[in-house]
Amino acid sequence: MPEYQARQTIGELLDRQGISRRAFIKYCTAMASLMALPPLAGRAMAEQLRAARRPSVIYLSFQECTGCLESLTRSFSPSIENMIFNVISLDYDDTLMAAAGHRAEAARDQAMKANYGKYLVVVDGSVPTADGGIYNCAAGRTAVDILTETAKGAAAIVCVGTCSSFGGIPFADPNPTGARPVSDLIGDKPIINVSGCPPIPEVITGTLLQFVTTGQVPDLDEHRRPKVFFGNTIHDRCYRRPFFDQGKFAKTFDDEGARNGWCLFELGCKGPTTYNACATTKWNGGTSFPIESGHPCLGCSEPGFWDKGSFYAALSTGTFGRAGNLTPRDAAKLGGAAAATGIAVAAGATALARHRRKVRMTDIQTADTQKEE
Amino acid sequence: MSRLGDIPIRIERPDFAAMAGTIGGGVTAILAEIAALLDRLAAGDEPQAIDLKSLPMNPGDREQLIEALGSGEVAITLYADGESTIRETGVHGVWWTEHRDGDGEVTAAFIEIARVPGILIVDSDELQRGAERLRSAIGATRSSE
Amino acid sequence: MDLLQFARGPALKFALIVFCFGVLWRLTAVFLLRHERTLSEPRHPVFRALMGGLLAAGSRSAPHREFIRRTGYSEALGYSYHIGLFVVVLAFGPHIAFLKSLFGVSWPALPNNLVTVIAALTLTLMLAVLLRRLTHRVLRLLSNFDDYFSWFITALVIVTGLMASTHFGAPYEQLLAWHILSFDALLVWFPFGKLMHAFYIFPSRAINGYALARKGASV
Amino acid sequence: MNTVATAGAAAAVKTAFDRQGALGEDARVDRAMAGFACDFGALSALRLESCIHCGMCADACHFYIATEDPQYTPIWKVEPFKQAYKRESGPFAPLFRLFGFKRKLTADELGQWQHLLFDSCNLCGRCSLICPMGIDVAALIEQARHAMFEAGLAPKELYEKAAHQKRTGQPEDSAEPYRDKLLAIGRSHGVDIPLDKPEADVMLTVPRTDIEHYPEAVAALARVMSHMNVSCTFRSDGLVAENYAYYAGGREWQRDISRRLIEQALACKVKVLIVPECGHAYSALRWEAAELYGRPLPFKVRHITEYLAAQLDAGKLRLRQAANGVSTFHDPCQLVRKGGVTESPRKLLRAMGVELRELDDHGAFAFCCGGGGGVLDIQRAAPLRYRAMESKLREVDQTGAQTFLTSCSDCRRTFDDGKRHFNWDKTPQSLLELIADHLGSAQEARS
Repeated sequence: MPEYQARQTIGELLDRQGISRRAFIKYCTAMASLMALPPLAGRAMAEQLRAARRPSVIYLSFQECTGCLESLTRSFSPSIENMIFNVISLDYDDTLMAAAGHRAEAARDQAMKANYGKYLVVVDGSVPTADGGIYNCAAGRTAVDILTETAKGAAAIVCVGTCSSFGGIPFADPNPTGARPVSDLIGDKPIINVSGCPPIPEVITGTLLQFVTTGQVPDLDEHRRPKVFFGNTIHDRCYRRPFFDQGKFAKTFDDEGARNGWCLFELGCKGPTTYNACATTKWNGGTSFPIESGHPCLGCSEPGFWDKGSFYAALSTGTFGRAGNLTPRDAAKLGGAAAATGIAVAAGATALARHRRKVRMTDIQTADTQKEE
Repeated sequence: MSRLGDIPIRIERPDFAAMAGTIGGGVTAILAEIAALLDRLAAGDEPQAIDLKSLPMNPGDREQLIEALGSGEVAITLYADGESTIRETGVHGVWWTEHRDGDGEVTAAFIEIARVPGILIVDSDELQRGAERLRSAIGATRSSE
Repeated sequence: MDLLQFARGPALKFALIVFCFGVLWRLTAVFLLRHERTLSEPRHPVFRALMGGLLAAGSRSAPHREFIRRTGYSEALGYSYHIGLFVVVLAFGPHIAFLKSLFGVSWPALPNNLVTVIAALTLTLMLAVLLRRLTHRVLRLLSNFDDYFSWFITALVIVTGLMASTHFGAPYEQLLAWHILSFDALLVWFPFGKLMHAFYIFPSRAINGYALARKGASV
Repeated sequence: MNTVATAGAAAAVKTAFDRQGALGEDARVDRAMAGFACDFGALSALRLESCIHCGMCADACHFYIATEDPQYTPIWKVEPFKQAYKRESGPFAPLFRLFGFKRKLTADELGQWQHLLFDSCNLCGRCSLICPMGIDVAALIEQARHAMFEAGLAPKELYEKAAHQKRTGQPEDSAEPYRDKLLAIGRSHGVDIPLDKPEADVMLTVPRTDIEHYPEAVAALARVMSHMNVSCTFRSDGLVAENYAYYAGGREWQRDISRRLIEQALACKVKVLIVPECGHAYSALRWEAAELYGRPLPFKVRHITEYLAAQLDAGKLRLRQAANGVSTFHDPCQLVRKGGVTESPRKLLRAMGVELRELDDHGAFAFCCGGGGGVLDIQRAAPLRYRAMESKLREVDQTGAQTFLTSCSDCRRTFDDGKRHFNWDKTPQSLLELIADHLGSAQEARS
């Protein structure tokens, strides 16, 4: 990595690339809007960023599908992502980097050495721990190994996607690879989870940007997600919320309610318990989000989202067993069996009561007879 | 890359126009807030803005809001990494700003309550850099003479 | 497994099992006790006595005119909070979705805001009911743990439900978890306390009404 | 009874109670609980299970209304037995016993309930009518009395009368036997008393109250029957209509006392057994005798007003117009509310052209006179009984009626007693006597 780049401020780099201050303010304004900051705060943010130095970023991919990286790079607003590569110095990403094999590994070593204690680690994918971690290896080393080593000199770890944040799909029952989220394995570093399957690209860049701007870990929720993006539920911000409030629900995917754009709660929407920015930031450059295209929220940015019963069963219904939801047939079986047992026990209790009654009546009669004699 | 709008698909949407003012009907509330912010600006406070993207508004609401504010005397186009438009509304000091990226997608949209939209103001660094650039241009001319 | 998962998974399952088991136990045990034969000559034939039973099942829903002056207040209070409870339980969308998952049938919901207001009113009325139980000399004497606990658990379900629907005080999924957990607790308690009156009310009226009507006594 | 202890203060201010037998304390409680549990059937269980502690039954009870003392809440009167039920035969009884949820009462505590079950309950059943769950509270109290009797905890007056009646057929000793008294009444009132006929259509009985206090009512009964030319007879061995064991709660004694009448009725092959003007006798014979006897009775049991109303319809009873001004009528609980004999007395009054002005609370909703259920015979209950009857007397006054009628001699005696206590200006009169005084001529009766 060329020395001069690391010492440069972002402003200097932008100037060199001919990106004007107004263009950068525009970008920061958009980011501020995403972070629910006042739009005018974008100007202050731009000034701060221009004065900041680009941090070195090491991007580690483990047990993942690359969807998160796709999300980040295949955005409809490439200029924002172009921008992000001006703001950070992506020194290692085995998917994106041109180098391969030992050269690629050498790039990681070099970035770590040069920025020890200051670099940012981005993790994509869960970490398999079963059978010695053999289910995910690169350059002959297990993911656990690579993660532990890289994390040592990190200023912070950003987990991109639900897999690295909470385990995600590999973590789903029965979890054959013993997949774990990063937070289970690294205890001594600040961890920021940017969950979602995949996360919204603007949320990924926004989180990185915020870290670069302030040099600090942002306010996190109980699942270590940045509150600015994960502070509200989908339901809180959903444009179909008024229909929920009016008690108007689509009952199937093709009924009148569905066509009228009514609330998808009864079709299993997890919006009320899912914290993410989909409803406001939307996807594909602000085009739409799942609910807008008529599909309930799956709750992909929540821990264990794969193991919370059917995607298509309402939140207020029961979940039974593995990914199963209570159905009338289950309920009848369950209730029937319980009721039958209840009847049996009652018969026993009554028989006992009758028996006791008989015994006591006999006792009393005997006593009476004795008295009369 | 083709724009999403170019793909010939039909999107079934609820009749938002009919719903306007009945649900999500925050238009009145937004107008009231703008009025309050104008008062504060006149009293010497900092300029403020209302983010249009974070408000759960439907297109019907949006049209109502545009209609209520009307159109004014100034329209500015900013060519900085995509076109941005800044229009003064019928109310002086109320600016409707839309930033677009290189693909023409809206990246930020807000109503700014300010004497002049902040992004237009050139800062001291830029003035200095401009001056330096001119001087170096003069120097180049002179040396070439 | 988070709290919500626990509440709507194993806890709900357990609660439903205990509920069905307990309700049937309690009903059957009463039914299986000795049935006394009536040998006296009835005043009215069986059919008329049965009609008397049916009449009592319905007519005791309103006090006899003669008693209204003394019991009107309790009746009105009792009625209003029961109606509130029914509306909240049966007309709230998410509840309907739950009932549909149990019984396979559903019906239109009332607006949530309306249900929320009704729930708040119902809670207020229940507080009035509690206050009356605590201050009325007869009720204070009669009341036992069952009365207070059944009140408490019902009120708890309403309070947590209100908090969940208004997102008050904690993240929604936690409030929802507490709401479902308190409902689970109510289901478990149901067969063992006075909440069973939901099952007893009509049989009790009808059977007693029948016994009275066959004598020609007033129902 | 202004010093009646509220249940809360029961430990501090104890009311006196009576005991029978020499049972130990534990045995007494055990017997009470067993007695209650033994009585238990599905219907009673349903009644106890259904109670929601709403307290409305208090608002039907004249003892509560008069005193506002919560211990007189009808359902509270069976509280110890509710607990016993939960321990002994309720659905969760095994659990209750296993975990000791319900402790046993002491005999002393149980004794406190004697006041509630006997002194302050007329078994009038008004509470059974108010209960929103439809519970027949009076039936439960009757059952609790059985348990109290089993435990030897009945009030002494009721116990002694019951014992006497079981032994001799009449509830107390009298200078001359009731049989002789009956004949003497016939002689002094100039009516023929049909006695001990080997066969008849109708068997007559007589309230002990009438024999002792209202001989003219006895004469009226004989006169009315003879007017209708009905083949009827009194039986020396089955004269007394009342059943004191019914009051006292002695189930087996009640059966024995009823059996005496049933056997006499069977002996003379009657079609109808007439219960004279006595409410509880009606309940005991009409609704409980067959059950205790063990099989349906081959004859009908009818109250005298019921019987006379039927005879009126059949044209056998002819009545003259009575000019006794505006009248009001007290509905005896056992006959009207609990027995359904509501229309008959009114029909008879109409036939005599009596202008009836109803009480505020009448028919099924009438208040008890306060003497029912044996309360009239319990000495210590008198002060409470007077308090409870005050509003009844006021209701009677409010009608402005000149004549105050009833068709139960115990109600009549209660009102007479109240009249003396309160210096009341009205005299309760017997409907039967009014009828006997207004019989149409034999000519009219036949035509």
